[in-house]
Amino acid sequence: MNLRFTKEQEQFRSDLNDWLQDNLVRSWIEELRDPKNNEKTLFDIRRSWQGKLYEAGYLGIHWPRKWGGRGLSIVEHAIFMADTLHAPPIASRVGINLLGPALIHHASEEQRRRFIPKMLSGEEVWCQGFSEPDAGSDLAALRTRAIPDGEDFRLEGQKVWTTFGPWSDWIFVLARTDPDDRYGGITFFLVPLAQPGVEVRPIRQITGESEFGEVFFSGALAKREHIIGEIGEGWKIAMTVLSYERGSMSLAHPARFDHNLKDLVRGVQENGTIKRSDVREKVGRLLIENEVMRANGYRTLATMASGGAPGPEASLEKVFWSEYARRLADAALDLLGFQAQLQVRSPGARQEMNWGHEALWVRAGTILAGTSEIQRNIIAKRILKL
Amino acid sequence: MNLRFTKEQEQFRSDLNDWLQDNLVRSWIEELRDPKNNEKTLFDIRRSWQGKLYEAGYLGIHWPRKWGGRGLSIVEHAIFMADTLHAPPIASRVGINLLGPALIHHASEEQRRRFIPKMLSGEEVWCQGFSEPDAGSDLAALRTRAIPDGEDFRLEGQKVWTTFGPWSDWIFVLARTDPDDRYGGITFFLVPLAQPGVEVRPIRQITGESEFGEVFFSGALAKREHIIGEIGEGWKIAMTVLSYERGSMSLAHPARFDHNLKDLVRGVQENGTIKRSDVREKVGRLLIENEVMRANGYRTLATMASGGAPGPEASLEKVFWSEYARRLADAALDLLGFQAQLQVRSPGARQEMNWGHEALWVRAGTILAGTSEIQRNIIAKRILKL
Amino acid sequence: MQFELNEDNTLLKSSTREFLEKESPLEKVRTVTEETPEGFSRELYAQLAELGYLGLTLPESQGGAEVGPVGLAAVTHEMGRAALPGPVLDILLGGEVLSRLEGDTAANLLQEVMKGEKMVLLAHSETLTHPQEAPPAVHFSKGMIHGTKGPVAFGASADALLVTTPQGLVLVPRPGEGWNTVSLDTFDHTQRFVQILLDDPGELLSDRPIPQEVDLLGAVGAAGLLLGLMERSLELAVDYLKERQAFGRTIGSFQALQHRASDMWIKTESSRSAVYRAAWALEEQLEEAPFLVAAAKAFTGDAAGFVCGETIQLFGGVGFTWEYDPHIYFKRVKTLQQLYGSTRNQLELALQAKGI
Amino acid sequence: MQFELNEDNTLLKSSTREFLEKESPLEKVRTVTEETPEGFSRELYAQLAELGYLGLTLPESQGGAEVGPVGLAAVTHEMGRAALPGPVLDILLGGEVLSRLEGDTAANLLQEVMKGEKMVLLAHSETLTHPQEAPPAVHFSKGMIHGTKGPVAFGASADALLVTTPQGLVLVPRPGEGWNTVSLDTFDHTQRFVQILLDDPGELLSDRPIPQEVDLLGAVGAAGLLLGLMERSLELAVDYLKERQAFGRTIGSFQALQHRASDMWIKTESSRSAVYRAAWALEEQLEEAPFLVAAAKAFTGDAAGFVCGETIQLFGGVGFTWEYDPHIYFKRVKTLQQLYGSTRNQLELALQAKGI
Repeated sequence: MNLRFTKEQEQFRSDLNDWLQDNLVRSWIEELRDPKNNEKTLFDIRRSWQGKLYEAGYLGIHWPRKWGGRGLSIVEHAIFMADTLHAPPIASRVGINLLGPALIHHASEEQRRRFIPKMLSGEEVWCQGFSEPDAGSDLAALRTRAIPDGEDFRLEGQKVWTTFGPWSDWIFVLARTDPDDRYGGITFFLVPLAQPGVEVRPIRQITGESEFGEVFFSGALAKREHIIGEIGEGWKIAMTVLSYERGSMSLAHPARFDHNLKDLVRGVQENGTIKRSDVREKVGRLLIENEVMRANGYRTLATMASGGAPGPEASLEKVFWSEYARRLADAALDLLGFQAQLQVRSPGARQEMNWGHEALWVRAGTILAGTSEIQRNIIAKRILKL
Repeated sequence: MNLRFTKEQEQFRSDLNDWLQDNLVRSWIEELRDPKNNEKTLFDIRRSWQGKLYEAGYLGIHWPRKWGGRGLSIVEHAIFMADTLHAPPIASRVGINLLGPALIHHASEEQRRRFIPKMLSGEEVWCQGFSEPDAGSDLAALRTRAIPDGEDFRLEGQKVWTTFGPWSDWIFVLARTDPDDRYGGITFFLVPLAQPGVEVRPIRQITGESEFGEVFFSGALAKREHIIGEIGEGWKIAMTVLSYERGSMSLAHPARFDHNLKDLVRGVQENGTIKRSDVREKVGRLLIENEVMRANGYRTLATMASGGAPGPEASLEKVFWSEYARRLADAALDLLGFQAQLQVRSPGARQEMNWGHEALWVRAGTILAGTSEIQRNIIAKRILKL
Repeated sequence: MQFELNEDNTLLKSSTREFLEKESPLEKVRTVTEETPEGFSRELYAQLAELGYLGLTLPESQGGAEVGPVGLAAVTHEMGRAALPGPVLDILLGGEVLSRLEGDTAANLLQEVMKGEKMVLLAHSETLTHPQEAPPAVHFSKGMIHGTKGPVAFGASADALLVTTPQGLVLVPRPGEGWNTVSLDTFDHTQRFVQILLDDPGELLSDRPIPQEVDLLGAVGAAGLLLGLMERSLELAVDYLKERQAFGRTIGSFQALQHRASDMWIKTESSRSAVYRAAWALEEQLEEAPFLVAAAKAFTGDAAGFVCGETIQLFGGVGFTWEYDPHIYFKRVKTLQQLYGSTRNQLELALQAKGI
Repeated sequence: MQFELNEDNTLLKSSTREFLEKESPLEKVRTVTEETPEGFSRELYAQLAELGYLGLTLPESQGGAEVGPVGLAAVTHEMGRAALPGPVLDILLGGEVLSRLEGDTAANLLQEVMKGEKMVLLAHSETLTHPQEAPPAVHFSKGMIHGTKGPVAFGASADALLVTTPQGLVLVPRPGEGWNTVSLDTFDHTQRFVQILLDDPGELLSDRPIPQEVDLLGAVGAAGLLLGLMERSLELAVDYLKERQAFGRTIGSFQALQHRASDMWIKTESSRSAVYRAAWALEEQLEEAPFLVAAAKAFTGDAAGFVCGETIQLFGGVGFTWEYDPHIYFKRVKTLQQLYGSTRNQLELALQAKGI
């Protein structure tokens, strides 16, 4: 057993943190607090931050060098995700996390050269086009159709939960090239948003923000040359790309909760209740649960580092962090009182933690990217063989 | 809204408690603590206590006078169950609770005259013969067969969870008169245990006691004259009798938990932790949950008293009390420390509460008489129509 | 024994529902909470006054409807179902305080409150962090009140405040230039919390603290709101389970979701039992009433949090959208858990009521 | 990074499993716990001594196997799976204390302990109720020890006790007439707890308290036991779900039970991560080790309680019978939650380790 990073990984980590010292001027929460910022300016901040990271070689850390990556392992990528928590999220996060692996493992040489560099640099921002109103947990029920039109295809249908696209340039889409073949009839297209037959609408979330959107296709052009893999391979590709990011958040989640816990502890110290044994028990449980989450994360990374591939075990981490996040936010509302309900820009709000947002945002964690129910189905069927 | 008992009901209650003053010499837990007692003597105590209750007219309180009952309502019966908590349980409890209603509502005049008085007096002790090893939650899967033999029938099969019968005289049995008709092929028999072809074996529970047993039938005689209702009506009768006792424990459960809570509170006062805010919060939650349980109980009784019949709502009370009992016992182990693990006869054990037994017994509550899972199915299907 | 409401309260409850369904459907609730600065409809509150809701529990001798705690619970139960925005319960409690005070000022003000001509709210809380021992933040001397109160729900809309001070209860009319407020923006967009910086003339109405009966009425009213919010949320969830399709079947046919819904129903029905029993005990002035009221508020707060949170979960992705309704009930519940005696405070009150 | 055990510990773990499956199958566990007064097998413990288990973690210089905390966790993990009865962990901890003491008495005794010739147990606890400030119940003066200790697990079987007193650690050999004990009968029939009334000659071995490393080893060992108990219990549950039929299908096909089993698996695997990470940190003497050990013991205690309790539930009626096995794991877990630092104590230790 050895849960230490290698010397090289430690070196990577300290280099990264030196670089952040010099380059990260304001933390993301500071940007959020700044009343001068709006959704547009915040997006520009994300985009330019992505550019900086790209130049410094911090994007595609675990991708092959020849495709613009750094050729390191998922461990370095996980370290990066954990240590850049307070930095702005990159603009093309979904593109890089989901499309990247698809391009690397399933695209043609030409497609890789065309799309990867601009995606990494942020010059082209990508959004995801998998889910549909009637195809959420049951993704294979998707109905968006790709109708042959000469060499190419025309898209008809609707996608939802696309990371909101007014500032996106491209979308990668799963669409039906065969309505009768549930899995084999799905194809993976790359489609530019700036064209007739594409309409993008924001979806307002219960937090009041609009990070997600809907995309409506009515005869939009999907070029054959922009199909990833073969026609009918879309489902296979989509399922595999979802697995390439395993472990990338294994350190970031507990690190994020460390930050939240630190603010919670400071809060109960400030309001003088830290000596109450009920407060101590609640905080104690939250502390150790996060530490267990970190242990699971180290284990995932260690397994991958020693060549193993975590399969459905990833469901464990998803259920654990998303349901923990709910317990933590609810505890903060209980222990910090009214203050914890305040939005980040409100007078009296805590400066380091956006609890008012967190209390609502955590409700998405158990739903998005496979609900807790779906995760438990996966564990029961694939691991316990029930 | 009015959750008060009537004057008559209050009178009944005070008469009952006066009577208990004069007639209940030792509480059941005192009997259990007494090392001179064993399973046999304890059973004799239950039997003679039942006799006393019978003479005083406290059995079949809510049954018609003409069948040896007292002709009062379920409310008086519920009051009786709550106020006699500390008395020995009667010997023929299952017989009176389950068979009684079957006799009253489905038996012939002659059968009633033959069986009811001796059942009430305790002269004949009854045990239940519904469940089978492969027919628990799925009761209709029962396979015990009643094979025609002239006028009568011969039983072949096995029953479990019969209230342990070395001291029982009769068993009421659901058996198949038609193997092919899942529901319509079940008939309700009354069978004497003291006959060839009947073997009774105790089932040892995780508590170490043996209140339950198994009964094996190999050619035992089941007389036609002892069939309740018609051949093939067994399932219908069994399902209805299960409903006649609704509400009878609606006050007894919270009263029982009052007693347990009182001991828990006394315990944390004695060990000096009652001032700890974590202890206060835990005890506070348990207190209010029991009070909500009582509110549900009053509501059930009020609904029945004003002519309504609680249907699947009974599942609510079953889930609530049985899962609450687990939380309470676990909390006692946590808050009272080692002392709570001690068996009632062990030195150092608490005198008024048998926590060592409770910590295990509560595990049966969520299983017997319809598991928590079955209860939730019933609520989802019959109430929410899912 | 009878659990059903008596005729009067049954009528009161059904007429309240009809009124709110007609005058304050959820679309209207969305409009006033999302698009108006005050966060509630003045017109609707004028109607509520006209119909006597703002004097619901006040003695007939003072012009009130003299409805008891059971009727109050029945009304707030409906207001919760409708997710009615605004300080209706706070107005009622302000009236309850005024009705217990000597003197013409209080008496005259009370009449204006019931008529809906003036909105008078209690300003009690003085901390944004967790309640703890702290020096009083407001003082009254020489006819002037100084200091900061808050959070006060919808305080900016008040025509006068009943401010608790170490010197007693002080009436502070809205200054000509309006209140000096700091608006506190919480995750619950249906609320309008403010801190109020007081440096104004006031009138000492009483040197006694707010009577316990008022707190008990507040807790019963809040428990009724919570019951209504979770009851309606559960209805939305069950309807959705029956209509939404996945994997070729309605999602309501999945046992895991059936059991979740069963738990939600168990908590909702248990809350119903607890709320009305507590209200009835208070109405009958039973000795155990304070304990039962604390139990009802604490239990319904937790129960409603579970029910309305799981409704979002059962809706899946759309449950996280502003467009669908579950978040409205969830936010209101999360806010109410902390008000009118937070769950944690009610637990302590329950223990003390039991002499523990 | 590597989570798998190294070769030595892998071998140690698998050989421990083979040995226990052969020498202490569950039928044997049942016989010794149900039918022998001591509640464990002297013969088996002699074998354990022979194989070096009673000196597992002790330095080679003292004749031990010098296995680190990770190896200890791997061994207790297997002992938990086997539900091995008796004070094996207590013997190990007694040895750990002896090995840290000066002088021949301790050194010689330690050799006898490792050889299995003498059973030396710690007698620390002095209260049956919840740990709290209380005057010490045992005193040592003029070579004599007076007072009452307990509960001591399997104390009646001890050849000598290491008794904590305000004066220091006192060695008390078993008196000729045997210990003066009161046996404490708990719901866990696999235990043999006693109170010991001391009025005997003893020898002061040290004036220092029991070193923290010993407590940490105890917590890691106990966490390993809990992990093994819940792991085996989960296996029983999953097998039963696959074989038991109801309503014409295996009950494992019901989604509600599938999700229950998933939760049990999540807690079991998370415990595995936590236990081995904590053991590794202790082995590497990382600064965070005390925190991680406290976290591991507290988490596995709760997790195992859930897993073993739900195993009974999933078995249904037969899960409540003595004949079926689930209760054996459940009882052991419920007992272990309170020992080697109860969940509540470990939570407090975790906070203190974090400086909170």
